[in-house]
Amino acid sequence: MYWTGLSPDEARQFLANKDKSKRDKRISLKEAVQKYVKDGDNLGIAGFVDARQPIAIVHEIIRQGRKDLTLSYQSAGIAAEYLCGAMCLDDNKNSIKRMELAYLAHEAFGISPLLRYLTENSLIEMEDWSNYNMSARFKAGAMGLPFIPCRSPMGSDMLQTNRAIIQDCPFTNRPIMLLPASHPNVALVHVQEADIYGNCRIQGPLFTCPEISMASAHTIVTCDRLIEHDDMVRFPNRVSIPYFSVDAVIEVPYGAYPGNSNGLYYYDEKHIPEFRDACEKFRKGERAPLQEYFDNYIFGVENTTEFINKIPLNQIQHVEKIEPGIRLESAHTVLGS
Amino acid sequence: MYWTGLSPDEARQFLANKDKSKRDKRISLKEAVQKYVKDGDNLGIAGFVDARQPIAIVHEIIRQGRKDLTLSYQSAGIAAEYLCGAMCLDDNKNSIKRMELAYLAHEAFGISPLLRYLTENSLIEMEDWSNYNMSARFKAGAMGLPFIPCRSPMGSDMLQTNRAIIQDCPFTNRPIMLLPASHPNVALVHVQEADIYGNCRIQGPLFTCPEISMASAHTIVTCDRLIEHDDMVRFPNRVSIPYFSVDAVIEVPYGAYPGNSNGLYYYDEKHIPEFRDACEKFRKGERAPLQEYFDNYIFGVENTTEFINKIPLNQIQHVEKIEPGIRLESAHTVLGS
Amino acid sequence: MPKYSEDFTPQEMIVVAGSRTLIDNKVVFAGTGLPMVAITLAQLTHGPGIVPVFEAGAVGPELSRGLPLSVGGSRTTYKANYLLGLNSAFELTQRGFCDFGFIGGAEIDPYGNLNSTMLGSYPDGYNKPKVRLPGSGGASDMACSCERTIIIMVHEPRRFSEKIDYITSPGYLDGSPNARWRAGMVGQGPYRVITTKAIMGFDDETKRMKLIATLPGETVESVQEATGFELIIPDDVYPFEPPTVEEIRLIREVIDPLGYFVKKKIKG
Amino acid sequence: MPKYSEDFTPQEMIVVAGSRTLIDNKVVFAGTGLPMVAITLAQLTHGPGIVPVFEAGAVGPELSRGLPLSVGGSRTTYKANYLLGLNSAFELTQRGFCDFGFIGGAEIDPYGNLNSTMLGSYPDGYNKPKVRLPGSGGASDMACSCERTIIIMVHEPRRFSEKIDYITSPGYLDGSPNARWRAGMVGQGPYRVITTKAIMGFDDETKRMKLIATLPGETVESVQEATGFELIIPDDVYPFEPPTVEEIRLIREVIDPLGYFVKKKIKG
Repeated sequence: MYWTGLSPDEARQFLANKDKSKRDKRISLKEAVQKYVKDGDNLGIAGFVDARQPIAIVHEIIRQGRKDLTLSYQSAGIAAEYLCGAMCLDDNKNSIKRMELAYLAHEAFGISPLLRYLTENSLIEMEDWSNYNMSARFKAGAMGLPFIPCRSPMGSDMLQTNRAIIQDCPFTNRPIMLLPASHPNVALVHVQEADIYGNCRIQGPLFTCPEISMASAHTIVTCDRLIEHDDMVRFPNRVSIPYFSVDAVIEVPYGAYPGNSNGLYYYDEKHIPEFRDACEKFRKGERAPLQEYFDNYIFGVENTTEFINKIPLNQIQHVEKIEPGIRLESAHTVLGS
Repeated sequence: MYWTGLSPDEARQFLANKDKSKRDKRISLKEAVQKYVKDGDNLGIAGFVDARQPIAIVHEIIRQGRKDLTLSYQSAGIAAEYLCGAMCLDDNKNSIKRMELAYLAHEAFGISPLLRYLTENSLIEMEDWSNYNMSARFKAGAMGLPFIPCRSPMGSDMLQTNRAIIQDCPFTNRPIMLLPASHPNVALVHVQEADIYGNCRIQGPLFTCPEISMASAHTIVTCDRLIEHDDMVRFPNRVSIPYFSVDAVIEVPYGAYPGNSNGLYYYDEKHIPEFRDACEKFRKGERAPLQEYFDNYIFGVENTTEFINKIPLNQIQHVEKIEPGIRLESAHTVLGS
Repeated sequence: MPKYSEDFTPQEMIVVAGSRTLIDNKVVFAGTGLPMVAITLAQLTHGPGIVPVFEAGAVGPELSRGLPLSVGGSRTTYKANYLLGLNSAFELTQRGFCDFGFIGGAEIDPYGNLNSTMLGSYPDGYNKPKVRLPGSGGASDMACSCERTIIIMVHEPRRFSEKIDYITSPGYLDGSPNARWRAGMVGQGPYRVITTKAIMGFDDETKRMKLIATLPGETVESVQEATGFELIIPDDVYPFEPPTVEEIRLIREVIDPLGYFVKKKIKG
Repeated sequence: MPKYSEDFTPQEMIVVAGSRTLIDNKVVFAGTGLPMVAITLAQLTHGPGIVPVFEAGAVGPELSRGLPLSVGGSRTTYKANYLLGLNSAFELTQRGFCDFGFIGGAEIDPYGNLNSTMLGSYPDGYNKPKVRLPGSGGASDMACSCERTIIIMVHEPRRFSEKIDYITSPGYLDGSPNARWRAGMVGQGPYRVITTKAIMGFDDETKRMKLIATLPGETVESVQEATGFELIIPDDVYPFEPPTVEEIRLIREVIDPLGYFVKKKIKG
């Protein structure tokens, strides 16, 4: 048995020794990535397909360059595709060594061209799981358990190459599957609202964000808006991630763009295909569009504000406007600077 | 290995065959208890110590009389004490065969006299667990797993007589404890707010209420107030128990009195000791006060409204008034009749 | 007597067949794509009480804000009756709350096993697939733990294969008695396979795929010809009732007007 | 130079000693009763950054609305930073988020093992206990999985026993090397035992209880006399600083004015 990221005993030890005090954790995204994301790290990528993925964080990682990463997630979309793209363009600057995943594609927007490119050319190591498996592996990590049982996908070929173990249940004598915990080095999480201590309030599906954060050694959170602590704790039942699970919190409006941030902006149905088409062209041998995309939107800007500035204003207004009838639910005061 | 309540495979089968449609589940408490609570059942008792315990449901069970019950809970207070009292007074009408528990007492209000009486006289079968164990056993049931691993209380004498199993973790080779799932026949749950379909919104600690409900074959819910369905689903992230886990929903204001219902009323610091003192006297050989308590407050009334009518109004007003600065958080419309 | 549509695409036909297969008041775990369209169509026709569940966390939302582009998108959450995350959705399923799961795949075998992981040799060629597919997502979990599953496929010989390259989502495995139970699964397995050409089920004994109905324009022979293994052909195969004008109108005008999942043209 | 109180009860002394043992900015899982009082006192004095966790679900609430009568009551939830249920609280603990657990028991042995389940013969007499106690509650979970535990006890010879009737909350078990690790626990075990007479710790080698400080009015001899087993008495035992006037005022006037947990009189 091998562990990627931290082993359960290492993860416990690390957290036991960690400062869990309630303190202001604001820092720049640049510093956060410098401080917490290292070459060779296992990164837990939060969000689900193209929704609430940590796009701002991933763009910053790509700008700084990180190598030999392991990416762990259930279903990812553009966040993982961006990292694949960076590797395709220059694997001396950015590279993925391994993915532990259930799915990489974009649902209505199509398959992931660069997953095809990288795997069909044997450039990365894969470990396939189901969505529930990856979610439960993070959950086991968050619960401080070395493994968690699961009833799917027993009978699947996935089990031939992943680390799941089948044993007979000592209570029922029927076979059951045991999933090893996942403890990434760093969780990358985008939420709608956070306070300066790192408490996060997620609206809409939680995906596996709380579990990924609590399982990981470190967590970087970007939020569409920072709110007053008192507005956060006025609704304690709505705190999705507790502050002591978070190391750095950065206000990054549109930090999940061009994906969906429930209650704030919908998928950009123009920009996602624009990026995906460049990836598809790369897969088919045409490098320039992907290079141009990265030069324009990632390497050519300093941060997410500059990225968003390159998107036509009416396109941004459109994704805000079509976010379908759901607005963030709770009263709040946006934190002044 | 033996199971109390349903075995994991029986519980799955039962739920698979069950009608999970979204329909009006209002029914009288009397009918709900008649329909769902049978002699010999394993009852999952929600709440925690004297907070949000299903007092109204338990009073109705006692009025109707049920025998050979198994009570399953993490930490209980008055709900279990009432059932013990009914057994002490007439075990031909009400009786407890067994308890699977972590704690029965009243914290600041003192120990449970009738737990002492029944156990020290060998009148009930006990299976001791920790709070986390019982909560995790319900959780395993709610998750559809036959067992869940746990790291406490390894090394405790509890494991000599309960059904936990210790095995070596196949991933780390360190010993780990496996807890068998608990699937009660009926979950007894009190919440602040529900809609007519059974969706529940809990404020304050959830205790183990969602897990107990989802693990059980049936769930009876009482709520301090029924609210409009639209007010419930306006805040989907705040639904604590989904409607399809609930069989019967009954509006019973003060359904957790004399205990605490977060946001609505605090512990009645007069009435709880009044009841507990009668129990303590019974333990010491004086039967009359307990008989009088039951005749007055349970057998002598038809329902919770009549019970509350016997409490001085200023005492009720007091427990509402001292509920410390916390009021139910969300806008709602109370459902008309 | 309903008016039948005289102009519909194979994908629209699939959606209609999927919709009609669903039973009112059942809980249906929705895979991404055509299943979402079929559920919405059923809700708008014979199944207003159908309760959709989405793997990203939403239970029982109203699907009245436009077709979700993703099972995790905002449109799956409007007026949801429960809304946590992936673990909660799959735990509910594992517990038994989901009557049907509605999934797809790239390849299927006679026992209803599905591949959505890779084409090529496995496990030897795992790190050098011929074609890498997106991966399981939640489909394999649905296939194992929903009480029954409904499978939606494009009907091509290469997709219907006696032996598939990789079992992502288990059906009846090798078809041996109680194979699913012995493997540790809790759900009962595939119920229907709905394709661009036919409705199929599974033989109670052998667990091999059997033809139930042919879609408009198809015959028993044309279906068998498009299937890479031998189908069981019972005596009572019947022609499936064509889509009605109203069903097609709902798909085109109400549910997927932009053609995200129901493309105007389809290969095969 | 602080003014010392000249009028305090043994329970008040325990609370003060407990409070002073806590370190600012640490996460402290609070058992019911005196631990809640000690945490509140610490927050009001040297430890405003202490983060209380309650097993019923609340993390980091403000304890400014009156002393909680229960670890599940409303007063534990005001402005909490996280609020789910028992599973979440214990999962956080098992994961490693809780620096200290603060628990009590009816009996303790030299290795810090605690009994809060029953007096009598076990397992034989499990169904006929001499005295049935309330049961573990969450204490055994805290004892196993908080990084360190602080134990609060009434100091009587019968409660300090070489062999206790039942181990509810494990300390160092039999004291053998790595006994906790070998048993599968993750926390490091008991840190301090605070009683009405003394502050004690554990010997690094033998894991047996050792005296650290005597409380006001006590001597090494009086403490040993009240202890049903032999304590390790190092050379550097010191007299504990008495409660200050301010500490006693806070307990009586601010934290527990009605004397729920800090009784005015105490036996033993």
